[in-house]
Amino acid sequence: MTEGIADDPRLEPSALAREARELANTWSEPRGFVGWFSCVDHKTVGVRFIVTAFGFFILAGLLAAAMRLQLARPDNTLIGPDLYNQIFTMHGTTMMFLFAVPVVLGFGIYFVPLMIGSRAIAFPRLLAFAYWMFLFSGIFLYVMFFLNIGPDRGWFSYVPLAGPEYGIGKRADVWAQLVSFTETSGLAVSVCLIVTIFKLRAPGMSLNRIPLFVWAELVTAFMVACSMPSIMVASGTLILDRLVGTHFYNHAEGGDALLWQHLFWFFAHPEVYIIFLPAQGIVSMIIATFTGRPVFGYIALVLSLVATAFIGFGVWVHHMFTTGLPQFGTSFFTAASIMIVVPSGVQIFCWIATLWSGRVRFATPLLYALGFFVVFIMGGLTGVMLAAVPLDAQVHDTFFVVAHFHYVLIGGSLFPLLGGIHYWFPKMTGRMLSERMGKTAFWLLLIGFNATFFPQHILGLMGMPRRVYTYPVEMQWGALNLLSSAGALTMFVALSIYLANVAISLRRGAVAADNPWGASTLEWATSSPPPPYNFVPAPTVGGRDPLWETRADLPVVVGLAADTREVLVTRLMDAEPDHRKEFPEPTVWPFLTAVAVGGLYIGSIFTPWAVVWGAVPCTIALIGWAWPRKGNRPRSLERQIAHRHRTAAEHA
Amino acid sequence: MKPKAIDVSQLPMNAFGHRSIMWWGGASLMLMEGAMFAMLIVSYIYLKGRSPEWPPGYFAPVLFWGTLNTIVLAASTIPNHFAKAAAERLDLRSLQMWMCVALVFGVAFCVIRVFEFRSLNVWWDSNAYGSITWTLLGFHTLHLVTDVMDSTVLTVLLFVGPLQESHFSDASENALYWYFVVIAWIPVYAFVYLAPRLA
Amino acid sequence: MPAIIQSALHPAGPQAASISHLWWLMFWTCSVVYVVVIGALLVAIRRRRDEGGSTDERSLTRSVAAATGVTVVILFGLLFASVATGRAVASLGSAEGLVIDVTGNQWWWDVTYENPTPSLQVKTANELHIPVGRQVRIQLKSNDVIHSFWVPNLHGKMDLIPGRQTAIWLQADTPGVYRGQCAEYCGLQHANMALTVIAEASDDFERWLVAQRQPAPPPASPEQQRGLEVVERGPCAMCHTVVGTSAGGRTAPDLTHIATRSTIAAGTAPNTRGYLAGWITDPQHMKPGAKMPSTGLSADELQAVLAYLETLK
Amino acid sequence: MTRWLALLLVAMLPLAACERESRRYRELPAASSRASSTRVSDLVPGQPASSDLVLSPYQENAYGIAEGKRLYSAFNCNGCHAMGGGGIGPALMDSKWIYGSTPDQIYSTISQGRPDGMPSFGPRVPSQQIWQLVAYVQSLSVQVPRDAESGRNDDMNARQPELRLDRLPPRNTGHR
Repeated sequence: MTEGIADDPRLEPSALAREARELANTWSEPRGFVGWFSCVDHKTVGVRFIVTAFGFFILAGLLAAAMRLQLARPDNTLIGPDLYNQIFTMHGTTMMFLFAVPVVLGFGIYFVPLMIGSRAIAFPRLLAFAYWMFLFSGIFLYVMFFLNIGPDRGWFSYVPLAGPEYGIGKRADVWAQLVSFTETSGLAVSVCLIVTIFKLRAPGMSLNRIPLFVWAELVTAFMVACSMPSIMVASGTLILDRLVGTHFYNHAEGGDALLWQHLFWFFAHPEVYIIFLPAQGIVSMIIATFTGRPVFGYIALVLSLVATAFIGFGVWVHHMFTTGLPQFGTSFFTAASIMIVVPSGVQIFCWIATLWSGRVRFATPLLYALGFFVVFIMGGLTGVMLAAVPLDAQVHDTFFVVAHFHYVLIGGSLFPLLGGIHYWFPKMTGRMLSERMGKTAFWLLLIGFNATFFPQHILGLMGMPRRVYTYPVEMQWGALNLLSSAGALTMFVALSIYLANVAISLRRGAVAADNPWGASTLEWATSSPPPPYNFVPAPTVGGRDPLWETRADLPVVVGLAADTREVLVTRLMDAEPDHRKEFPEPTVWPFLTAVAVGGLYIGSIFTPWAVVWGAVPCTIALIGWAWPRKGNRPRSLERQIAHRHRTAAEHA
Repeated sequence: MKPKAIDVSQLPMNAFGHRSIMWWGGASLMLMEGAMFAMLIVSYIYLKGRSPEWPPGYFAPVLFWGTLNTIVLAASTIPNHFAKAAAERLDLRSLQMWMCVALVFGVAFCVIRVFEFRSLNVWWDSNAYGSITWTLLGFHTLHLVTDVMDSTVLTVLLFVGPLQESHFSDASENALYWYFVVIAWIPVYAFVYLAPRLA
Repeated sequence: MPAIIQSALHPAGPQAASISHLWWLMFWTCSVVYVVVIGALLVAIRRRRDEGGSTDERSLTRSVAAATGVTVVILFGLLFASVATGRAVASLGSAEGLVIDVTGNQWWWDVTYENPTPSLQVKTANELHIPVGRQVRIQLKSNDVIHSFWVPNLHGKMDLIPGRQTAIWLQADTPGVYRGQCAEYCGLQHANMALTVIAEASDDFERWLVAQRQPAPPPASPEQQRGLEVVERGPCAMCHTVVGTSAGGRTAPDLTHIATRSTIAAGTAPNTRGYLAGWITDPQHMKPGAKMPSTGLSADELQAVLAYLETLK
Repeated sequence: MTRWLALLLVAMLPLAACERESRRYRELPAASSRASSTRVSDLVPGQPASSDLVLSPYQENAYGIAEGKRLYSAFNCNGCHAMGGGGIGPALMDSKWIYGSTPDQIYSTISQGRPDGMPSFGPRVPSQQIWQLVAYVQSLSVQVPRDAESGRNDDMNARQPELRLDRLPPRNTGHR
């Protein structure tokens, strides 16, 4: 690390205070109506992502409640088949595309720059664009739903059921375009995260010192980048089949229905890991903080994250075991699907070791982490069962599978996320959540969850298939379904308490200190809530747990301009300071671009020409986006050129 | 004791290649686009495998226009190379010139592409072969058009716009992206024009 | 109705049996693993820290490595078990097995008992009769969307995919009635797309087969005669076939021997005169979205049709 | 004033959507009985049909049109009319209509039949299904909203796909 000069005058408290004031006014977001649409601060956008995603979580939860109501008793006629099909499709689509992915990315957007000690996230305007696309996608989907154009072909939209002949009306197109929306958003965010983690880390934070949560987000971003193109191709070809009569999925003209399943699951299985790797990162953070020791086996944990990501791309066929594929191929995918348990196992053992050797503090976030173990491990074990071809042939597409993936997703992702909110709420809002309400909600949720989903294992084995809007009384599935519905009610109550806790604490919660939990990562080094510029002076890092090490001898960064949005760019491996980059001002153009692109997407549901004339506003918006407000001082340009010549001369 | 300070005020305001965040942005973008091309090509191979004859019931596309385009594209890498070099020398004059030359090639390519579509001998809704062929070529065209537009805006900016030194790295990334479009064309050409002949 | 009608936990044939063995193996292994891991977790958080709580990292590393090793071993065991079961199940099936074609439609099962001589073929719907103790090859096709054939007491499921031909071998060892149901989401009435498998002694089966080969008996009473006329000239014949009459529609279940079946509308309701009357007058009430329209038969037309259908044994 | 009209239009869009997407399993009261009571349209050559008061219950309903399409092949209409392209019977995709192209005229053509070959389906096909067929036949000659039309079938596309045909709205002619 470049050696620092001691007692620099710029580190006098008065000087720092002055700098802070100047930074505050440089980095502050514009106010007012237009300002609201032009915000590019990663913290604001991150919060927007999280809040919006939870909004959709509530909607999808209500849909789930409706389904449990319909299935509570046999031969129920509360909800007809048409509406029921829309409801379970909306539930799945919302949870996967509008809640799970955006919310984990949202946490990354908010905390990654803070955890790596940066002033901002890379490409803030792209980030803003991503948010607007996400918001529009959700609004679009629910408006369509209320107009009775809600998708009704399942969140997997298998062809030919979703194809032009059997996918009647525009419902399947709505699904396909929703996917285009959210994937655009997801891909944009993953670019921001990858570049931020690679290039904007605080000096000294070499790759082997990155916090585990950041590692998880990095791996996730790469998984997004590699898996979502597959669903883009899938939904694109589906739209083409439906709109202009291509034959990708028409067996009579050389297409094939299984091509869809391959393309879809090549995305949709990694999707599961996209959803739950960041959650594992959160678990690592929480466990480290509440055992007061670094997580055991940092390297092992990072490697198992990466391993999970790699194997995650080799297991998609286990969703297609009943399509009559050749046996040899299937047993390969069985092996892969079973072996992916190993990295997850390693992580769980490392965490248990951490708890074993640390001093455990039972705060609500840790409870959620423990709940994660109790629930997720069971999901993982039923996953092993599903990987076995013969067993899968029995329970595939039954309620056993429903139970399995709710144990995996709610256990593996929702519990850590709720814990994460408890954990970071003080940092985000400056107030603590109530522990009492938090714990009540947790225990209710744990009980309600198991009451809801455990019986569904048995229902599946008793032969109850998924996606049925009713079942005859003589099947004897009534009692267990009733229990399941009662559990759903309990979950509803638990989540309401959680929500109330958030609402109340926002106003009346105890004021939070900078580092209320005594955690070790950089986001706790700044004030709660953090200022728009995140840090002054910008920190450097000497180890994996900066706040637990003696920071006195750690140098800090000075010399970043305070009058422009300058950010320090460092090198990929060792995070040595490399150059300064001036980041863009807030602007309304990303919003307008999102409007234009959204218009194009929605229009192309009805006519292919929308792509042509929809491109015009998109182009205009992008030009407006790219056009610089002001040329920055030619002086600096000359300085720059001179500098280059100087260095060239030195080399010669 | 007060912490020491690392002074970064002397560090440059701009960087090229893998040092700059623009480069990494471009790289991630190419990763995604590349994955999409890969997915389309995998679908092509899959559909080809499902069909007893290939191309099923139609003549293979006419080679002429596609090959001509390949040549134009290969040639376009020359001005592209000089533009990149000029950008990294921060040499505005020659950057402007080479950007214009490269643009001419890009536009020529788009024009020839129209004739390519007309010489495919199959419609997108004739059968699965036609669908995947049109989609593959169309997807590459999409990249082509967007990148040409992108370069146009940047060139205009270099002439009239308020100048920022970041424009130089933008120009260099733009050149890099053009290379991507060129390289992506090779497999697309192979599958659209050669695969129907090999089978 | 027997207590167990549709359950993977009560195998009635070799395929289902070996799968359920695998299930119980997996179940017990995973239960033990779960208990052990959660136990370790509880100890970890509950153990008293008065001995300083500073366990040395090396011992931790050793135990984590050991746990991982054990995991890998167990997983390999399960992998082996699963592949072995897969091969065992796939190896079942014999050359002289009975061949049945099952074609999926929205939302009913079209069943054909193959025979080289077309006149000896048997067509029925939503109900399979199979001889006990004999391997049966079910050949699966679909006319519209993807369905999945699933009779849990006999075997796992197999998809019916348009443009593809799949097959599955079944065998029932104990006579009985086993219910199955479509297991791939196939649209509005996915929930009411059931089928019944009746496993019976092979001479009973042969008797049934012979009976099914007969054309429909001629109407005995004038009312039945009237019913036949309505069936032939009225709406029924547009979609339904009654062999031996002029009714030759191909897009709906074959009615030649409907009176011998236990359910109507693909297991939606029992095959009684009352339900049948309700189904014919207002199918969309019983099975919303089904392809059968309200026929608008007058009351006496309906009675006549019912009278006739009851003779189709 | 125009603004109000625009608002009204915007307000109507959702309704259009609901109508397009609704799945109507049951028969409409308008089309309840099998024995049809629709009058036979007068067959004066060259003269446009006098009345089109009866409006086609499914012509804006995607589900009805799709059902009509299914029945069109299920009842083997292609046997004579091919995929709307004609053959033994007249084409339904072109712009020349002999017995009138208003919904009620199409209805009675199907239900009562016409001289030279078109059988009468009235006693055999419930009026709900006839109306669905009417809607599909209308869609063959672009008399239904584009976004309610059904897409290509999952089978061999016989000739130029429907989507790329420029179909003319029908006019009535008395002769072939």
